[in-house]
Amino acid sequence: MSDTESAGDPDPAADGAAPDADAESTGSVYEGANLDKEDVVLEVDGLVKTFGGLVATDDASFQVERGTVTGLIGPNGAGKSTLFNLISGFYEEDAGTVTVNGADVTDATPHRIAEHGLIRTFQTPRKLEGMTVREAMLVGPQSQTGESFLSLLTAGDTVREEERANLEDAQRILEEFEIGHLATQAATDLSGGQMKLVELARAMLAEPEVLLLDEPVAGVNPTLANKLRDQIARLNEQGVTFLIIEHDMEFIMNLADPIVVLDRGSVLVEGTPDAVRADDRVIDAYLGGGE
Amino acid sequence: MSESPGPDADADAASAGRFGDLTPTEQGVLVFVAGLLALLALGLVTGGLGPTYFMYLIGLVGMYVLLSFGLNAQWGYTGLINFSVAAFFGLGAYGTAILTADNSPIAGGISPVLGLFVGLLLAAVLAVIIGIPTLRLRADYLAIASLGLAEVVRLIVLNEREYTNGSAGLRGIPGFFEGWPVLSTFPQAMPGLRIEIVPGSPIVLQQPFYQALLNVGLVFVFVAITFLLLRRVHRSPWGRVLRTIRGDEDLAEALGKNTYAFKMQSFVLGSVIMALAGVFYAHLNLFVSPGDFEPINTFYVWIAVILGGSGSNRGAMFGGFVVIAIREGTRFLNGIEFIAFDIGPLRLLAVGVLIILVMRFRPEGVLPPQRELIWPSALDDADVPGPGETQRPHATDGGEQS
Amino acid sequence: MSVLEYLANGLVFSSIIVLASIGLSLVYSIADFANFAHGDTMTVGAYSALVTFGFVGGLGARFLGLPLGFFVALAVGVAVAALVAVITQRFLYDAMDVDSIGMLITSIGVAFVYRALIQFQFGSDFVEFGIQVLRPIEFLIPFGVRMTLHDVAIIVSAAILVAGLHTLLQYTDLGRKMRATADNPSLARVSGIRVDRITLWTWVIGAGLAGAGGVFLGLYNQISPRMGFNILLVVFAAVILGGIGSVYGAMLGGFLIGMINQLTPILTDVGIPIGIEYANAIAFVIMVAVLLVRPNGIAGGQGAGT
Amino acid sequence: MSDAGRGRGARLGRAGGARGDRRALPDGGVAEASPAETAADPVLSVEGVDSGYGDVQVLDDLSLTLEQEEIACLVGPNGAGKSTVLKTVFGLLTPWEGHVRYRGDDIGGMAPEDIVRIGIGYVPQTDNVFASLTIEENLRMGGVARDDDLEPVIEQLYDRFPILEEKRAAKARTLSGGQRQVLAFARALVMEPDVLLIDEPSAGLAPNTADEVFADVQAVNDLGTAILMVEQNARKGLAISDTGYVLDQGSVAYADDADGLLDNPEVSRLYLGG
Repeated sequence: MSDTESAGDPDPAADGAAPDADAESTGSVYEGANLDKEDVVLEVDGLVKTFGGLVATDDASFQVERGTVTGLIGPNGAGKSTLFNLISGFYEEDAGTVTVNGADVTDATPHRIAEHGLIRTFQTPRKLEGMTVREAMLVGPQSQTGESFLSLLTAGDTVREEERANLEDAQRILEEFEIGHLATQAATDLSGGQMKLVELARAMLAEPEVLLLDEPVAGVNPTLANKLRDQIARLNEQGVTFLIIEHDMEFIMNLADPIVVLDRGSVLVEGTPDAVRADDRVIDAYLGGGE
Repeated sequence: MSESPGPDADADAASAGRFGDLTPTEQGVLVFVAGLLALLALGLVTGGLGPTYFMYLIGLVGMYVLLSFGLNAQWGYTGLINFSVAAFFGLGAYGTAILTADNSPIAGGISPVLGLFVGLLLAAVLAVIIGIPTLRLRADYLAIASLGLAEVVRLIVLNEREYTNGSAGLRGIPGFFEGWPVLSTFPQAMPGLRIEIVPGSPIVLQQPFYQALLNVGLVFVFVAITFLLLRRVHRSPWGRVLRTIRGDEDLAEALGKNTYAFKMQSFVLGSVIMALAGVFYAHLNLFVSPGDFEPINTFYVWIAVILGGSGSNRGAMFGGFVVIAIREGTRFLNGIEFIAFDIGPLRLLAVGVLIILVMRFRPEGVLPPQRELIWPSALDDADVPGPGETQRPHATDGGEQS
Repeated sequence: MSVLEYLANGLVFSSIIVLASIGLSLVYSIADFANFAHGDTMTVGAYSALVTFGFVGGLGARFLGLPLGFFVALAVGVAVAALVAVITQRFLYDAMDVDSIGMLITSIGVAFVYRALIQFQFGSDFVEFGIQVLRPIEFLIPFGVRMTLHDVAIIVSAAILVAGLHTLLQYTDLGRKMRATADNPSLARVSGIRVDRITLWTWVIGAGLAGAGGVFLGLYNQISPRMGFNILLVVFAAVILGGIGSVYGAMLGGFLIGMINQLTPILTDVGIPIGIEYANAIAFVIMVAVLLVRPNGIAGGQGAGT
Repeated sequence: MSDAGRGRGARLGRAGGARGDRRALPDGGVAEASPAETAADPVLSVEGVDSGYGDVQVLDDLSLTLEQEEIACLVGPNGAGKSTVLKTVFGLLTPWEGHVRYRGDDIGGMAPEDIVRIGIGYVPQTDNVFASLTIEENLRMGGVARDDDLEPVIEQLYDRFPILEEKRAAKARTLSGGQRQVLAFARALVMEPDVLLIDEPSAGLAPNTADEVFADVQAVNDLGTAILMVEQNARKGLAISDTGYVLDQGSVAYADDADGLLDNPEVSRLYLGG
C-alpha cells in the first residue's frame, strides 16, 4: 500500500486540492449549504424497537444539526446499530418518528430515505463480487438517467454525458482520498480499510445531506484510520453532516462534536466530548455501575 | 488475476485479435466451439449430417442462446433464481401458436408477426404476476416458488383444453414468414442445388433446406437484436444497479435504488427474451405441446448459463452451444452400436454431471463476465485512466454504441 | 365419492408426504440448503425395494395384505436410500465450496444423476411391485370408504416410523444431539458434540425416511424414474407450510398438504370448477402464499424438535 | 511432551480431586502426573499470541496466565479483542503466532470438541443455550463428552442452581435472561472443567440479575474451577476477580490485581479516549 504519504499533515493538502477541483462539479451542491448550526437535518423522536421481548431501542430521541459531525457512542448492546437501521429504514419501528430535512420518513423504504439525502454505510464493508472500484463508486450518484431502462434506449447521449461526468467525479474523489490508483482494481481485492475509504468516497457521490457511518474505522489500520478521519473532517468543512457510530474513542472524541451517548436503547447524555468524558453516568455506563 | 474483472479484462474473444492474447480458458472455449463446428462441417460434407438437419441444429443453438440471454438477464445480472424458464418459453410458443395454428381452439390463421407480440406480451404479464409475490422472497424461496408457479402454468395449459387443446397440443403452425412478401415463397423459389465436396456424398439442397435457412436467419436476427439490446442496457447505470443488487441488495437500497423495481424490470426483461425463444421455437417446430413446459427445459438453460458464467453474454452463447452438443451429441452417441444407451437418461446424466462439475470446480463458470458496467463511449471520452496498464485498445467495441 | 373416502385417501397420501417432508426439513435445517435431490432419493428407495422384492417377494406370511418379503424390501429401500445420500454427502456436498444457492443448484445435478442412473437400469416406464391388488375392506364400504389393506399398511407403517423418529429424537442421546445441532450448531460444537457425525446421521435418517416414502408411493401408485422429482414440489410445499427446520412442523405440513391434495374433488362437488388435476397446483399456491405471509411456517420457525 | 495426554493426566492431580478422578485415561497418563509439575505450571497460559478473523488481525502479541482457582477478568473498550482471546484459547480460532498452553501443553489449533474433553469449558456470550431443548436436555448436551453416568453431576448442579431443577422440563427459551445465563454456566459445568471461559456473563441483563450472575460465577469458582472471564461491566467484573487485564487494540495494556486496576485512572481513560 502506498497510501501513507501525507498522513501526517492532511489538512493543508485537502484544502489545497478541494476548492479548485470542486468549483464546477459535485462540490458545488454544498456551496450554498446552510451552515447554520440551528438547522436540524435529522431528528429522531421517541423511537422504540423491540425484538421478541428484548427492548433494543427504548424511546430514543435526539437531533443532528446541519454541519456537525455527531458521534453516537455507547457500550456494547446499547442499541446503536439498531438505531441506525431504524433511521435508515431497514427496520420498522414500533413507535416514534424519524425526520430527515424536515420530511417525515418514518415509514419510508431505505431507498426513499436515501433520496431524501440520508446515506448510510454498513459496519462490515460490502464487497461487490465482479466489480471494479470505480464501478462500485458509480452506483453512488442518485437518480442517474441511465438507471431508467427506457432512457438507455432513447437518451443515450444524456446517459453518456452523465456517465462521463460521474466517472470524472468518481476519479477526482478517489484522488482526493488518495486512492485514485485503485480505480480499476477489483473491489474484492481491497483490504477492509481501503474498502471503507471507497464506501465513504462512494457515499460522497450520492451528495448526501447527512451521512451515517457505522464504525468507519473498525478493523482499519491506524494509518488508514487517520486518513479516514482527515477525509471526514475535510468533507464536513465542505458542508456534509455526519452521524458516526464508533467504538474507537480516540477517533470519535477527536472528530465529533457533539457526542450522543446511548445506553440500553435510549439517549443517556448528549454533549461535547469533554463533557461526555467527564460525565459520571457515561463512565458508569462503560465501566459498569459500581454501587 | 485472470478471473477478476481487472483492468486487462476488456478484450473479448472477438475483438482481441490474436489467439495468443486470450486466456487459456478462452483458448479452450474457442477450440471447443471451433472443433464442434468442424465436426458438424465434416458431418455435412461426408453426408453423415443432412444439410437441413445441420441448419435445424444451428437454429436450436440460436434458440438456446436466446434462452440463456433471458436467464442471464435475471440470474446473471441480478441474481434472481428463476426456475420457471420453461413457463415463459412455453408461453411465448403458445402465445403465437394459439393465434396462428390450424387447430387452435381460439383463433388460427393470424399473422405470426402478431403472434410474436402476443407471445411476448403474455410472458411480460405472467412475469409481473409471478414477480409481484416472489421477488420479495429470499433467494432459495424464490427458486422453489418459481418452480411451483411454473408447474401451475403447465397444469393450466395441460388442462384448459378449450383454450389450449390440452395434451394434444397445437399443430399446423405456419413458418414465421408466412404471408410476408418474397420471404414466404423463398424456399419454393430457390433452385435445388447439388454440391459434391467429398466424392460420393453430395450435399443436396432443396426446399426444406431453404426453409431451415430462413429459420436460421430469423433466429440470427432475434439473437442479434437481443444481444445488442442487452449490451446496451447492461453496460450502463442500470446494469450496475442490477449487479449491486446481486452482490448486496441492502447496499443498493442504502444507496437509494428501488431494488424491487429493478428486480422486476430484470425479471420481465429476461422473461420476454425467453418468450422470444418460444416464439421462434413454435415456428421452427410447427407444433407445440404442454411437454414444452417440462422443468427439464428450465434446467437445460440453467446449465448453459452457469457453465458459461453467469452475467456474461458470451458465456451464455458458449453455454447454448454446449447444451446443443449435449442434446444432439447424445443422439449421435446413441447411434454407435456398442454404447447404445437411451437418449433420455444419457442427456439427463450429462446435464447432471455437468452441473455438479461446474459447481464443484468452477462455480463462477467458464467465461465469467469481465467488462466494467460503464457506458462504453463515456469511458472513452472521460478524462480518467484507461481500463488498465496493459493499454489494450478498447475503442473497437465502443463506437457503435451511441 | 364421499367426504369420508376423500379423508381416507388423504390419510394415505399424507403418510407418504409426511415421511418425505421430515427428511427434507431435517436436511434443510442442518445442511442449510434446499435439497432438490430429495425426491430422487425417494425414487432410489422405491427401486431398491423393487429389486429386493423380486428376490424375496414370495417370502413368508402376509401381514396387512402384504407378504413379509415386502417389508424386507422396504428395509432395503430405506437402507440404500440412506447409503446413497451419505455417499453423496461425504464425497460431494462436503467438498463443495459454494453458498447455499450453489448447493441448491448442485443438488439439482445430483437429482438428475440419480434419475439418469435409474433410468439406464430400469427404463422410463411405469412398473409395479406386482403384489396382487386387494379388494376394499368390506367393513368400511357401508361408510362409503373404499380402502384396501395396503392403504392401511401404508398408514400403519408411516405411523410406526414417525413414532420411532419421535422416540429417537426425544429419548435417545443421538436424537437429543440432533436436535441440539439443528438448534444451535456452534453451541453444539462448543459442548463437545461431534457435529459432522451428527450431520451424517441426520442425512441417514432423512434419506432413510425418504426411501420409505418412495417405497410406499410406489405401492400406492406406481414406480417410475420421475416419481420422486414429480412429488418433490408437493413435499417442499409441506415443509414450507410446516416451517423449514422443524421436524414436527414438517409432519403437520405433510399431513395438511396430503389431506388438501386428496380433498380437492370436494371443490368440484360444491360447484367450484377446479378439478382434481389442479390438486398439486393448489399445494403450490398455498406454498407461495405461506412464503409471503408467514415464511416461518405455521409451526413458527422454531428449531428442530419443537 | 506432546499434547493432551499429559494435560489430562496433570489435571487429575489437581486439588479438589474428588471430582477429578472420575475418568481413567487410556494412555495411563494418571501415573505420570506429578504434583510438582502442576504446581509449577499455571493452569492456562497465553504466550505472545497473534490471532484474528480471516486476514484481519485482532490480537497482537497477547500474553496472560491463569492460575488454579483464580478468576481473571479481561476488560477493555469494544474491539480490543477480549472475546477473541477466549475464542483463540478455545480453538474456535487458531493462533497465528505464539502458544496457548493448558497445564504446559500447547493446545493451539486443537478443535473445540477436543478441548472440551481435556477440561476447558466455554460459555459464549449469546445464543448460549439450546432454546428448543428442555433445561434437562441442555445439561445432558453439556455432558456429551463424558462417558460415565451424568445423573450425579446433574443432580449436583440442580442442588447448586435450584431454579434449574424447578424448570428442568421447560424449554430453555422460556427462561429469563438471567436464568439462561445460569443454564449456560451449568451446561459447561457438566464436564467439571478445570478452566471455564466466560464471555460477558452480564451482557443484556438488568443490574440486579447481573449481580446474581456474578455471584454464580464466584460460586463456580469456589468449586475449584479457574475462570477466565470477559466482562463489559468492568467494575463488577473486576470486583469478583483476582486478576484483571485491560486490553487495548489486541494487547494487554495493564495487568494487575483486580482491585489495583479499578483504582487506576488510566483505565477509564482507555475506555473514553484521551
